[in-house]
Amino acid sequence: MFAEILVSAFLIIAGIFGLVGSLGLLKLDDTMQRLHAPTKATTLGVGGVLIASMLYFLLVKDKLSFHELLITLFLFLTAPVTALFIAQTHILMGLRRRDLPPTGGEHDWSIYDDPPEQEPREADQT
Amino acid sequence: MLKRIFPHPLLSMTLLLVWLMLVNKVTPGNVLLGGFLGIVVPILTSPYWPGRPRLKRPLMAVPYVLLVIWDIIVANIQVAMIILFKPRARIHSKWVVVPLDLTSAEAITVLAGTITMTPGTVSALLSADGTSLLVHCLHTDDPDSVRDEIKTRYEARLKEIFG
Amino acid sequence: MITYALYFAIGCFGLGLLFNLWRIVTGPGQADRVLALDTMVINIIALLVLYGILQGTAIYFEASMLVAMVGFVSTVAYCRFLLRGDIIE
Amino acid sequence: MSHWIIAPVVLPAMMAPLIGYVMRHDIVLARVASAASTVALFAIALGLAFWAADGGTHVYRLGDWPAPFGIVLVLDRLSAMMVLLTASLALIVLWHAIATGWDAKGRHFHALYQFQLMGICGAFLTGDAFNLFVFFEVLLIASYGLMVHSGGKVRMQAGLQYVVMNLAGSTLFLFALGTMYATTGTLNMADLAVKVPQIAAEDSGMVRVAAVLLLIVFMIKAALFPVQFWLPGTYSNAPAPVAALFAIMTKVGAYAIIRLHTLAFHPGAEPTKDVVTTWLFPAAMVTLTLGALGVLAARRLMPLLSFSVIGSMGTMMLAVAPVDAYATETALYYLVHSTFSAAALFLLADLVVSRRGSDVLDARPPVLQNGLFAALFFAAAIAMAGMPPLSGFLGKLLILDALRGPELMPWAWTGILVGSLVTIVGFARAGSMIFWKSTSLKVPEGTEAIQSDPPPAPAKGAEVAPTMMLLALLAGLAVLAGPATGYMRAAANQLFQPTGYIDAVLAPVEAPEKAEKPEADPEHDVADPLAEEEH
Amino acid sequence: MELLVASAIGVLTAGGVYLILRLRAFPVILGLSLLSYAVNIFLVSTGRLAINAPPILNKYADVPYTDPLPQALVLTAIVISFGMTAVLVMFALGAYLEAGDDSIDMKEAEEKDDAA
Amino acid sequence: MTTQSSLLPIIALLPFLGALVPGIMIRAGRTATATFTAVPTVLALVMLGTLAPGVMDGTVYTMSIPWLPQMGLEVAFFLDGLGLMFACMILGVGLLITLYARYYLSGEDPVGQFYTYLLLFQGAMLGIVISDNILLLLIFWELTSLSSFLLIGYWKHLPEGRQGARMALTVTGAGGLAMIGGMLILGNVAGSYNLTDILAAGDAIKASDWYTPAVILILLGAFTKSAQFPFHFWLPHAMAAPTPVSAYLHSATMVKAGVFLMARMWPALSGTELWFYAVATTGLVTMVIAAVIALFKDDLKGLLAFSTVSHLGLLTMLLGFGTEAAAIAAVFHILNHLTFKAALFMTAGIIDHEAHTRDIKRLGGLAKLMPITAVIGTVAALSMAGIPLFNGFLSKEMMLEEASHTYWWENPWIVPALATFGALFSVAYSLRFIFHVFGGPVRDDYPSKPHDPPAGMWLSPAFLCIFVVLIGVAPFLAEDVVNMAATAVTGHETHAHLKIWHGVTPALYMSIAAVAGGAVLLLLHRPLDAAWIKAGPFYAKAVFDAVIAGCVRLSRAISDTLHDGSISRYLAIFTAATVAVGYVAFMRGEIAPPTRDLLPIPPVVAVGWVLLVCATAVIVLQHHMRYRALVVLGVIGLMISAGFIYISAPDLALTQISVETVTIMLLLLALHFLPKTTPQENTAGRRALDGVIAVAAGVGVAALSFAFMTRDFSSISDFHLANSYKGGGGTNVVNVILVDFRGYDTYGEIIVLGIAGLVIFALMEALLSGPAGARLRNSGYNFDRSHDRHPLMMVIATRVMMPIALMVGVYIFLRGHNQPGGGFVAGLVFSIALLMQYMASGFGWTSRRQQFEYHAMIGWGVVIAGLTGMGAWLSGTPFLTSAFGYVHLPPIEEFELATAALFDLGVFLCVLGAVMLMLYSLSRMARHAGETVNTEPMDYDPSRPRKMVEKGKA
Ligand code: NA
Ligand code: NA
Repeated sequence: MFAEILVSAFLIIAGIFGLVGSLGLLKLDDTMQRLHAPTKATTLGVGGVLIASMLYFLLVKDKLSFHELLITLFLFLTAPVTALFIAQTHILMGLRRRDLPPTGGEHDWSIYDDPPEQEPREADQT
Repeated sequence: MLKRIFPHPLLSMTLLLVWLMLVNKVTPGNVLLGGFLGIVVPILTSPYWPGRPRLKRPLMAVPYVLLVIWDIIVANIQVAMIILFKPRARIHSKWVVVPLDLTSAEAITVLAGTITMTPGTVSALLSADGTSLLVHCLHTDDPDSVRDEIKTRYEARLKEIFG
Repeated sequence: MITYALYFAIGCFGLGLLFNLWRIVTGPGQADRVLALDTMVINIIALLVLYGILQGTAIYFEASMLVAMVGFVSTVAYCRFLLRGDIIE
Repeated sequence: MSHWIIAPVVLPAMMAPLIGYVMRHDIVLARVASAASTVALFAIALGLAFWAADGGTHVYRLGDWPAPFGIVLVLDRLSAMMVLLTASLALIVLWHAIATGWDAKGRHFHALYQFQLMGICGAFLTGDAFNLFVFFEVLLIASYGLMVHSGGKVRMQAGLQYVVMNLAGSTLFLFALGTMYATTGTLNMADLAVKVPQIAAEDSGMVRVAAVLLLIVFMIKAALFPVQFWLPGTYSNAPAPVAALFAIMTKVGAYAIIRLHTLAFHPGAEPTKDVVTTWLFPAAMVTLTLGALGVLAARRLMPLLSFSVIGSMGTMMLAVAPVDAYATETALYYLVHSTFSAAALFLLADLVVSRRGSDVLDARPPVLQNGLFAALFFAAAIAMAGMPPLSGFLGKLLILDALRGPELMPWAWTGILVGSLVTIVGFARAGSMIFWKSTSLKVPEGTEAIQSDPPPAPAKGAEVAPTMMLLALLAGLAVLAGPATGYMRAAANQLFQPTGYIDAVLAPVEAPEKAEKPEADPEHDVADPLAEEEH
Repeated sequence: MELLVASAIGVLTAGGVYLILRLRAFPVILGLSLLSYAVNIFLVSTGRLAINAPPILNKYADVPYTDPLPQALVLTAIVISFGMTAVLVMFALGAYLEAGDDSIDMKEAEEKDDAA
Repeated sequence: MTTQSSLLPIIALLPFLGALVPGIMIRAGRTATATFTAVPTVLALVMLGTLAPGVMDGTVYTMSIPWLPQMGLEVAFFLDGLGLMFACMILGVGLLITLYARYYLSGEDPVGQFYTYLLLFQGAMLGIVISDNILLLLIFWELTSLSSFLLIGYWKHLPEGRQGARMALTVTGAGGLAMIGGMLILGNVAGSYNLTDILAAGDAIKASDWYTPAVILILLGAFTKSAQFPFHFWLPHAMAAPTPVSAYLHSATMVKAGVFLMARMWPALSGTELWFYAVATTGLVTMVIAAVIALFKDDLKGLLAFSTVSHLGLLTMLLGFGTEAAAIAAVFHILNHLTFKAALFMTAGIIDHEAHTRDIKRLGGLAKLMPITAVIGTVAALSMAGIPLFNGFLSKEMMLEEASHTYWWENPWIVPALATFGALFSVAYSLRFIFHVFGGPVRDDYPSKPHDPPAGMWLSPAFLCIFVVLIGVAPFLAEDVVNMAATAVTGHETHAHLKIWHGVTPALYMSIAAVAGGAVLLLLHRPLDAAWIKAGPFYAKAVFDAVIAGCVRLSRAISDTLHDGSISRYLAIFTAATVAVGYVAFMRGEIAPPTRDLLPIPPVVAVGWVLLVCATAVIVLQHHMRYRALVVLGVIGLMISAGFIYISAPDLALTQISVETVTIMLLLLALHFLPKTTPQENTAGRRALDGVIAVAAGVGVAALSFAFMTRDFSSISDFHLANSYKGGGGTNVVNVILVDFRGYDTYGEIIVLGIAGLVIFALMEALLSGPAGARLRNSGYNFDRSHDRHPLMMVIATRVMMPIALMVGVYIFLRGHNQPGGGFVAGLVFSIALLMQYMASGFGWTSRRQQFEYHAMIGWGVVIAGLTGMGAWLSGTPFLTSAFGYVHLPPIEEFELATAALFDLGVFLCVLGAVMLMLYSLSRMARHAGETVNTEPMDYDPSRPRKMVEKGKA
């Protein structure tokens, strides 16, 4: 019973956060704002589902499953990169340079400026 | 020599772990196979990963991860509230420039990832020379405090871990 | 009880898919479309896992795993195309 | 069960990667290997043809699984003949490609060539409908590569169209196979032959759709109206040796129609009895007409030849349409003839066009060896147009003879005879323009260097030999028409007594020697460290 | 459920057909992709629909299995159509680079009559 | 078959064998070539000579060799009187022509070719007259058309020659084709294609329903060959041939083939009303019209050509009468016409050769300049005119005699009157030939001053003239030959008595009228000629050319419209036809009521359906935005994969999603070079039509699939489910089917992939080395791009993720046999993992660190799969027979080793290699377009020192 309640709770929380993530995507005005939404779905939404799944198999089916952890690991590794790329894309295509604050350093943001040259590293090349 | 066999020992460990998670069963055969793959795969991919990242205090990563998880939960709720109940006009999004003290590429990556994963902030751009990070904040009235929080709460700890 | 919770969660993520669809169709920016697709991928992963729980089987796990992987790769590719033109430059 | 049956597939399939990967930087080595492989293929095909001549249906059960559950290869007279035809054509065309240096004008010619042979042989040998699809794809994708070998603007565009058309065709093929499986529950051709007639008349709708969709798929390959449109662009823009090799590709479609529509969807099978007879004949008639018109209309030599191929397909399929043993026999004779004559024309056109600089039918200064080329063209053209003494005339006579039935005769005879005439006129116009009118143009001194620089070399014996060999084969086919049609009659009879085929394929085999496999049953506690899933 | 699957096949087919009838290579590629989706679902559905009955043998329970054969066929078809699509894409690219536009039709405007 | 009979095939073959010789000795000179040409002819004549006595005695030599027994085609020859007469004519005249041509042709002409063609023709002609099988006869018949085509077009630089040759081929070819039909019918009715049988079955043939079509078709062949009205027009144009050809083909032999055929078929076909009205009428009309035209021809050869047409008409008419006497007359006239007409042609050739013109109006007075020629020409022309004491007179009398009592449609006057009228013109043009060419004063404006040619040239016509006179004076000399041939024609023995004086018969009056009228006509020639020219005679060539041009235009209109290079229309036709044909096929069958209950529709599945349909709609409606369409395509792929999971196809889901991803990568890579939008080019009408076709196809496919999904069936896959574990060693039945039950499919499938890789690579190389490469270099694919080429975060994330992804790949590979997965998906997962790396650090950078060659990977994949398959041969089992076993190695638990896994490894390698080779090819193109390869994995590594020089850069 406890297991069922636990699993159900995670499921419901996950569902809510997942829905909120997509809702944010729908509701929010600006692309940068909308970009925040999937992180919800990813973290607590899918995370909740995965935890529920682990708990379900562990508690109800008596079987320890690590697969869900693996998916979580994957999502946590990839989601920031995805977000970064989408943000870059949006900034490059949808914003002007002056919409962004200055970097405060001698080089501009990466999409507008070439990186400084570095000493070549020969030794490491195979 | 050892560096050739174990170009990235931590990666090897991770891969063994991943293997066991994949097969979902810890048996001698699986450990052997996983260990084997954990050695072979890094060797095969080592040309793409020149150099070895330095980790000064790897154990500090554990509290860091726990902290981030907690932050994710808390911030998730906050953002959900914003999405659900805040009228669109009253959402004050801001750009925040975070000057970086970190110099390790790995550390910067983890920091940027942390920022993105914790709801409410998304790392959007790095400066071309990697000295500052542009963060988009979903709703804040005080961008400076956001920046300071990032620097103290996350960057400082990462500095400890990566050195 | 779990079943009802499952149906609730499935409903939430399903509804989420529809919201994503709206974004994909209306945009307005290309970044919005990519974002919506990426979100869709995440919703699908959730749905697959939920379906696995519903059927009590772990047989669909690889699928969700793979969806996560290719979702990432394709999102990056879609963005890189807009950013650099050649995605494997 | 002899493993030789699968040799025509496995041999090129093993040679192609070796050529494509090991020898890819050494054209000489690749040539030697490719030629050796093709010679071996020819020898094997010859052996198989002799073997099949015993009248048996030789079944090769891949993976040792009984039909219809596994895939089988079936060697009977027809498939052996087709493989032999392929091998002989391939050998000659390969010679031409090497002698003229076509193979060195782009990458991977020989690897693709061998793959192409593998696909064609596989398609002829298989006894499984879905496997037929797979080998269609093998031969198609290799043909895509060969088609645009050495590149060029128009060739690329034509190649693109060719690919698009065939992809659409492949999609239809899958729809057809799906429908067939959905109605009969099987993929094996012999099994289809058993199951299709068993379908109740009250439930024949879907299987009829399957049959007719398959027919259209094969009609695409065979370039029959209304799906013949792809051929002129493809053949006239493909490298000439490739176009010559493609002469066998249209026959793959024809073969498939002959095979499946005599075996499974024949008029004796109640549910699908009228599928072929309704559609094939009119389609062939229109095809024949369009081919002839195209020959007359052509402004360039290569399209002219392409349309003559279309016309010959129309002629041939007229004889397939009645689904009758004698007519099929004549169709088979014509099939062999039209393959060689089309190839001869394309090879010859290559020799001429490459020296002339263009295949446009206009007056240009004569090329070196004009007389030789004119003679060869004359011979190849009369073969294609169905004039004696080469095999075209006999082929035409045979088909006319076979189509005496009062319903078909007025149409078929008019079509074939008038089509022949128009083709003759078209060829005569073209030949007279290229080889005769050219002689009236004497190039003013000093302009020759501008015409082509450097001036094309005279064709060496080795370059002309393949064309001559094809013509010799046509002559041989005419002279030995008796024995040849004897074999074809036997092949046709074998086709029209399908019980032999069906029984051989579906014969219950003694429990396959899987003895060495442990009797592992679901109770046996596994073994596999990975599969520990519980439901 | 069958209605959904059938109509999905129909919609994909219709979309695919419409696109392959366009005049540029790119929509044609899209159309062929849609058609290949359609035919793949079509093929799977020839084994009839079954829910939660994957053809993975279960040694612990006597459960129903869906027809595995169409699935194997579809796998083959997917792989083949992938290879084909890749080649098609390359051909389209090649034709575009050679010709300067990606029109898929060839207009041979060679109106030269002979008077032999 | 007697020994003598066996000479027949040798006789038939001799000219063909002989034809090889002159062809080989092209440079041997005219005399040598002519000599070698004469050898087979002489040999054949000698052989015929040995047979002649027997034939004269009534023996019919026959022999046959089977050739195409299936349809009754035999190499069957027979020699009877008619055949012998014609064979002797063909060979004899052939010999004379060989001699004549030696002198006629110039040293610049390719003489070897000429003699080759001549012998080919001779062989074909000989074949016609001694064939005993009508199919064989058809072959020779068509060969005469072909060889005459070559001979007429011999002077290929002359447009008249080329056009004349084509015209002759077209007309006689058409007739020949018609005759094929007729002969086949005849053979069917008679039950045999052997002439002897057919001739014996005459009554059955005439009684058959097929008699009329057979006669019409055969006559079409005969009439075209023998230049009967209205097919006569090709013959004058064939005069562009060298005169020896005209003399041989167009007077003596080929044109007689039609007449020969009518004579040959006479017993089987003649004697009916159809025969009479068709043949006699055509002959009569031809005779008259051609004779009239001949009078107004100024070209010597033109005159002779029309005269020939006229005489052929005469012969045709005689054969049409269907009486024995007429047949005898015909046979006799064949012989006579041969002698005088060949002589006349050769005379004309001599004149042309010497005077360099054949225009009668520019000639005259040649009698004084070239007396020998004049004598020959006069003798022959008088014979042609039908003047007594020359052989032409005799047969013309016989003709007039027959005509005089022939009723046409109950009318006794028409035939005799017209025959006389024709004869009158015949006299006129013959006299014109004599008087306008040889008579009159010597002129001083010949293009070349003529004189008698060397003896070699006039010997041949002179020789013929001997016969003209000899038979004319002593007709009984020809009696045996005529009887011999006439017997063969009529089928029973004839006893003709040839004599000069028949008493006062109607024919005599008619003859006198003709000669007198002819002389008057010639006197009136000048005004008549002016009137003729003023009337603007009708030129058949113009009509023929217009017809051919019209046909070409029509065929171009049809062919160009249909095959206009518009693949979109081809596909529209294809789709519409498929839908229509499928619909008809379905409607002609029936369908049983559904037997399966519908499965319920869960809401979330409905949502998926909505997404799928909407995404499809977006792609269709907005396909102009190419990138957008690609993004939306991703939705469809995702939905389908999820759908596959739902309908119990996890393997498919895995494959679909990974293939989908790689496909989209490829499309994105290609789109980089392609235009980013599609212009709207179709009209609204076209779009609507396409829409209708598309919807029809969609509805059709949906209905079909719904139909079978709602009906039960039984399938062979029960076997696979039952034997997958037991016999295939795997619990994932789909995988076992792929690598075992239907491993051969998979073998083909990976080869497809491997070839795809190769093709793409080869194409890329071809493109880059051609103009496309240059265009690519100059294109500058630089739109406003991000300066962030290889973002640091991506690089770092990839370093961890790629190895993990590879682990997933290995996992999926290893478990595929028992759980969803397998070599193919694993290969794709590996590809995707590598793709991650490529996207992070660039293809150039990554592949330089690549340890494996993609080509080799494909090669190894195919080879391993093949070798695994062949491994089964070692145990005597067929290709791809799998073996598996369970191995226990402490401390590892028992595990399975299966050859199927090895096969799957081949699949894996092939997939990986192919995908990588594709990416490599596209990346090469990008680098060709100016992309540079980075030296570092990421743009900027903040942990490493900057280059000092660069410091302070703005
Ligand atoms: Na965040
Ligand atoms: Na699998």
